[in-house]
Amino acid sequence: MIVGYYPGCSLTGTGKEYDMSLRKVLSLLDVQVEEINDWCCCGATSAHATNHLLSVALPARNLMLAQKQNLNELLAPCAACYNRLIGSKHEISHNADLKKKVEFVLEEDFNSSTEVINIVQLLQKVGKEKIKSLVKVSLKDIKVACYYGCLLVRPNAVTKFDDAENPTSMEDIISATGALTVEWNYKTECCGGAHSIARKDIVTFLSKNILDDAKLNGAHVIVVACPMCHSNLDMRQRAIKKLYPSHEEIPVLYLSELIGIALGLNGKELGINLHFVDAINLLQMVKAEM
Amino acid sequence: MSEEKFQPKIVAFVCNWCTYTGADLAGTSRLKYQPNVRLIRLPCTGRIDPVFIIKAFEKGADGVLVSGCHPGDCHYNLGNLHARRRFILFSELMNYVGIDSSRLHFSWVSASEGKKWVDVINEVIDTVREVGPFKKYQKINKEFVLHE
Amino acid sequence: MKIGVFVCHCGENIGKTVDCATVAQRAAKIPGVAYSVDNKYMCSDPGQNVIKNAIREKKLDAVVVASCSPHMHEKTFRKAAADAGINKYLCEIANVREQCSWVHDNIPDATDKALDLVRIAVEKVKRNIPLTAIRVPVTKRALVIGGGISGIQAALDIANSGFEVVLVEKEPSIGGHMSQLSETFPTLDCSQCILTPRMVEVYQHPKIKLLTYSEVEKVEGFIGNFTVTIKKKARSIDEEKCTGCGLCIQKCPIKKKAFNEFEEGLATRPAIYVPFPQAVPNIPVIDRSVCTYYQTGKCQMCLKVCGREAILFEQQDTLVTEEVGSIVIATGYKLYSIDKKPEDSEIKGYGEYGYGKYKDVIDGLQFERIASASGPTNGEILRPSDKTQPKKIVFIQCVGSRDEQKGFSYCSKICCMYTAKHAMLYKHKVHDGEAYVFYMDIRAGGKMYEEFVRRAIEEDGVKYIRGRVSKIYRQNGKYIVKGEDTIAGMPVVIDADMVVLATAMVAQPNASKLAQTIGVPYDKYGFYQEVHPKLRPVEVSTAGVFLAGACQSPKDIPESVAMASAAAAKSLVLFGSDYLEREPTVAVVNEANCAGCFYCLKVCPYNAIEKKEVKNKLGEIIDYIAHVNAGLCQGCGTCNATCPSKSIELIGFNDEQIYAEINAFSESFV
Amino acid sequence: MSTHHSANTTLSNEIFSNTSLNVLQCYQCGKCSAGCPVRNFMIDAPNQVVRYVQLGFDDKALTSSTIWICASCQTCSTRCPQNFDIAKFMDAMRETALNKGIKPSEKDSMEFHKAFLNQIENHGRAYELGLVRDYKLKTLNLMQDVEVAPEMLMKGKLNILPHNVKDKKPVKKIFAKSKGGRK
Amino acid sequence: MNELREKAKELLLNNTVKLIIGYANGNGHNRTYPFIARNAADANRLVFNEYCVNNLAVYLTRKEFKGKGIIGIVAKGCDVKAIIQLIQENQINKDEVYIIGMNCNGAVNQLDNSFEKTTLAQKCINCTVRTPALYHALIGTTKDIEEPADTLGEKIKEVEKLNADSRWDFWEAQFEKCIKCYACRQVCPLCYCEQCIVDKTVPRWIESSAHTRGNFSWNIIRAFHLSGRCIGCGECERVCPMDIPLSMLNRKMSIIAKKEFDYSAGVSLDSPTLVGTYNMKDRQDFIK
Repeated sequence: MIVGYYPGCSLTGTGKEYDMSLRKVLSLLDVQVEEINDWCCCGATSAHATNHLLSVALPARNLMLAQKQNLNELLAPCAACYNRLIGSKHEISHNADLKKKVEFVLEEDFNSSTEVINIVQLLQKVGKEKIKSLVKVSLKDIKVACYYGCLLVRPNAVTKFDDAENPTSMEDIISATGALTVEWNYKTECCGGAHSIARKDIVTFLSKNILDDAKLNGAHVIVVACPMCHSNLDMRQRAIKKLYPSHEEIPVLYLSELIGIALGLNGKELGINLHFVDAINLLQMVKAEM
Repeated sequence: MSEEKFQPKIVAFVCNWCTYTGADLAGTSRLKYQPNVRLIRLPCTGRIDPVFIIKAFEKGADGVLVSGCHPGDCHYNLGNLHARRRFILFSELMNYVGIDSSRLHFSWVSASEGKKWVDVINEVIDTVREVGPFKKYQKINKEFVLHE
Repeated sequence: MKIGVFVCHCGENIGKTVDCATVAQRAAKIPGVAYSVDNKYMCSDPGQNVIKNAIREKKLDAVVVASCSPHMHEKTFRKAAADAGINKYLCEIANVREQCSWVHDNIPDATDKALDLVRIAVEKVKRNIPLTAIRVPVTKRALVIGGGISGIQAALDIANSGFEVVLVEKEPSIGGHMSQLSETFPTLDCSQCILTPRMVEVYQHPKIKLLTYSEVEKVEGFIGNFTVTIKKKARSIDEEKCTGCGLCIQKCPIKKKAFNEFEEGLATRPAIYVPFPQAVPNIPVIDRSVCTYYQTGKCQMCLKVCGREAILFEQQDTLVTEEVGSIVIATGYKLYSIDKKPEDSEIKGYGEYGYGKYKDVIDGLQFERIASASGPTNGEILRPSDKTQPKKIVFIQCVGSRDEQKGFSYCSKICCMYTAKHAMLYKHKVHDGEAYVFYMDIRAGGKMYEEFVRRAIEEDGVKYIRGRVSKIYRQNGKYIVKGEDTIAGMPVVIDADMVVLATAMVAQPNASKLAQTIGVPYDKYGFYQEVHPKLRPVEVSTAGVFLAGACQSPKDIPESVAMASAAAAKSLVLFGSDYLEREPTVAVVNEANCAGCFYCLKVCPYNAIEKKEVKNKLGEIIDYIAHVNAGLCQGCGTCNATCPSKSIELIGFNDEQIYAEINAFSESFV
Repeated sequence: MSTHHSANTTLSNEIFSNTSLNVLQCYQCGKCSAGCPVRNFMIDAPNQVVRYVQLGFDDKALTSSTIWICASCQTCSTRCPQNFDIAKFMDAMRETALNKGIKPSEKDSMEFHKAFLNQIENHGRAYELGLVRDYKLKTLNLMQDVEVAPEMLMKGKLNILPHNVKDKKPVKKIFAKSKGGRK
Repeated sequence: MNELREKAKELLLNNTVKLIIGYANGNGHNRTYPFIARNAADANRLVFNEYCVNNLAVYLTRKEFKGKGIIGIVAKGCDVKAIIQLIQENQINKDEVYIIGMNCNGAVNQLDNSFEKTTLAQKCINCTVRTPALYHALIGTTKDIEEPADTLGEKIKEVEKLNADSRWDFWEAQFEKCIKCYACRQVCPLCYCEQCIVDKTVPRWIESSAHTRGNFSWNIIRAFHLSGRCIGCGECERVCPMDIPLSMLNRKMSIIAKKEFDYSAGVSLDSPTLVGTYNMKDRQDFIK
């Protein structure tokens, strides 16, 4: 299987372990990724919070690049990028006026038929059975809280991905590794991604609620599919600990990292050593190497 | 606006039970639509003969709308289903001889769809306005009058 | 032919946008129009007298009234015309209100259109011929579909007037949702106590034929003369032999397996069961989907204990036909079920409330069962998950109602009242408990209704919070309810023990199927459509069919009962005469031209076309041509449109009339 | 979706013509506010901001900090019973406020967005260190994130040099033309 | 030839049939004409060859034959399709017709005045009924024949490719030619109405004078009335003195019937007629 790849800015910086682990895992799963040549930033929240046209035009440019590379499917591992790409495509196709404006900005006709998919959708296409057949390390002793955040499932009319209130597709994929998943309440609650830098207080508060609920429901680890969620949930645990000294840390892994462990990759290969919250204990639980 | 907008002439053949009642409901609800349409009330879409449509064009219509009950809702149970089959054949034939879906329209509007009636009729009027007066038919009409 | 045109102003309704005087003046110039006049209110007595006098004085042959929709006043004006001595079918209506003045703003445009509509009607009426209504006999017998409180009331009213009633109920017992309720607002009297005597009365009534566990399969015919096919589902019981002793139920080994519909899943029942102790008839039914015998071929315990050998494992569904003159539809409602999103439905469900996931998040009918003295907890308020008494309970209104995104945009009308009742019952039973109600508006229009809600708030201390709840989740054994008090402008979080959702009343899932069987229009929600929202609220466009209760829209018990009596009264009006007059708009064959291809026969929905023999002088059959049975013809005209040579025509809407209407159109735009 | 709109106040008209959002669709049930994850950081609840626009208190709405505290998580839109897209409404409010030159009460958020877009305009991709530098200079939040920044650098998570797209022109052009198109 | 004559003689002599509608040779030219054989002598004049292009089924609905006992008919596969359609439409009783089915190797169009120059008739291209689908006796054998390309299908596709205005212009130019001689109707086995709609005067739906407007409605309505019924014998086009490509209309309607309803006229006695039946799943994407 060949799939287009739009890493987005985060995967080249704060989320580089996501990129590392994803490329390794996908190659084990016989998925070839073809990166879009000279892609640019999708504009993220900053664009769509302040300039609507810009927020549609930037993703549109990337979609056109993908189209020119004849990519049928485009993987956007970052949930924020995924949301911007698929959202822009939806808006353009449902609003002729906007389409004209975007074409004016891009100076070309917008005719991209490339389908944007997220990492969970890609793994669904690979198939649970395939993952299961390649598992080298059973994760049966760990309990996972799957965190979807806002941008994978919302707005549901656009992403058409899973149930907006109680998504279960990530749990389904993870079951292939033998790991148990927990029922919890904050699967789709926002971590405050957009405020990551400007309003640390908000992010700290939201992240703490998410972390606490996962622990309360018995999770050993939180699994995410978004570098923004990851940096909030992983990095912010220090700040949380400062405010609430009793806070006990819980490791936060990318979905690709968790699957990577199951497929026998070690912690370093997956970039788990780059996290702020130590995942050594977790790796020991399944007798995996750091 | 300086130039006069073209006011198309639309004839609508509608069934008494669904579309006519739906159009009544649009009135009862005080919804507004463009006045370019004249309704001819028939008991059922099953009563609508393609010759009506041709005659309407002959008499100067720029567009024709045929509207009745949704399948399953027919007051006479099956009238609209027989009509639907007839309309498939006739609309294809008309399209083939050059009267396409911009002039010949079909819709299902139920008795409770006053809003839909308004949307449909406005859409029909706008579409016909866009393609302009039916000059081609008017030409053979005119020649006919001279001929007589 | 001398035609009179009468243009109605309908007060301001037409006159505001249509220049009626101009229309009348210009109509006078239409060839054939001998008299033309406008009037403030044509339908009023003085207005009708204008028509009658003109007919007499000007010796008019036909009239056109430009007024409201023919569906409103065609009858009125036809009668006025007939009173003045012309055939009533020589009166046509130009609909210049619903389809002109009310939908257009521009006076010149509306006036032009009104004149066109008059011209079209004039051209038609010129070609109308005097007709005589067709008389058909009336079968003085009614079918009532649905045995809830509405169906019961309608059946009793008709039967007590001396006419036979066939009452069809799809469940094993009559009683409907009312039999599930605990107490009823605003009087708090026990639902079962007031309902059961009515149920028994139905059962014992000599004029009522009760068919439970049965469904209507097919309806043929027309007003006064319906033939109804009813499927009696196999109960697996010989109804004649069964005494209702209940021994079989006690001995059934499937004690606690089957989903108990009556208890809304809060309890279980055996495979052979009666839905509830007061069931009418008190005859059990075997649920074949769970019965051991049907699943494995073994057991037959019920048969062994039955002293009367009333168990019939081999019983089959049977079809019975009934001849009736009127049909009352009283099929009621269902509650919006939100645990699982139905396939092929646009309902999204409320994942954020966790209904179906959390046992203690329940709907209104489940709370009724919990509060009911005969319910699974014997009336004690206990939460389903662990049978403990909830100390903090949250009620949420408008779940599925007034919600375009996840439910329906309409208001379910009764939830404000039953929620107040629920909260009140809770407070009466759990004195130290706290009850919260999240509401958007309190709609308590009804006798003693507002007073009832105020009592809940002021005397029983139920805390009303204005705002919708966004999310419910479980944490530390509590249900965290996140809401917003929009009056205070403050978020509200309540750690409740139990949550009751006032879910929407929705149409029965198969409502549209029954509608299509009978030929009843329904709205986009599946509720049956009345002919006129104000003046003909229990009639539907199919004559002889009437509506009662919540199948038409959400309504409470008193409204349902009132509507049922109204539907019964409508049936009785029908039964008041031996014959019915039917519109004479039927098809006739031009026998000289008919080539006998019988495409008309193929398309006729009523099998009204017969093959008529053509004989030569020797009496030998030489050909067949089409013939219309006027008793069966309903006047759809499909035959007319199908006939290639137009040798069959629909009286009242014949080719000549329609041609004239199209022709009038062309003149109008010249 | 309703196409009819008659709130007839300046801002509601502007929002309707730019986004086809009809603020009159909101019937003030408060479900948006009830589910908003950042409700506790707001003075005005989201439904109240909509209410201000419904009533024509445009300034009160545009100067409310709520529009900047909104995290764009779309929980509100997902659950709104009236299908009113509140998240989109908040986007429109922010864009309108900026266009009208109203100083955001949440200055820091604005500065972050500016710094972020600046990075993309100049480099085509986000470049965190530059972003953080620009942002801190603007906001003088110099000590923020001191506990993680050095380690991020060490872990290679903050790039010292900006990532550049090879061809910067197209992206610059998109910025230039989008700004033009906004007016 | 002898086989046909022998069979005809046998049928007439043992009174199986009252008469036989067939073909006989014309005067000296390569031409046949319809011929009624009433006795053994007549039977000897019957012929069947590639010049037997006429569809004789049109005679079956004639008043003088109808109800007068069993009529024999010499019929090609395509003619039998018309007979099947007529039986389905109650125009002939299937027990009152005796079909002498002819295995057919194609008929020819006679093109010039001397009737010498010939090509295979359009209706014979891609023929699927060279052996009739229904017969009481079957005569002759089929052999491989050379078929030219289906130019009719191509012509239809070309018109379909035009825009609506150009399609209109094409047909306007065709219908303009019509002189309302009604030869098309006369020769059509399925135009059996007692009174054709064009002859109806109250109301006059179709103007009968030969003018484009009336011609337009006449030809359209005729094509519509034949949709799902026309079996494609092409007789109307053959006899049209003004060379209006009527087959382009009728074939188009057959293509639609096939595409929309998987229906072909005159194929079997058991299949329901196209008009007169419905399916809940009939297409309605063109209905708003």
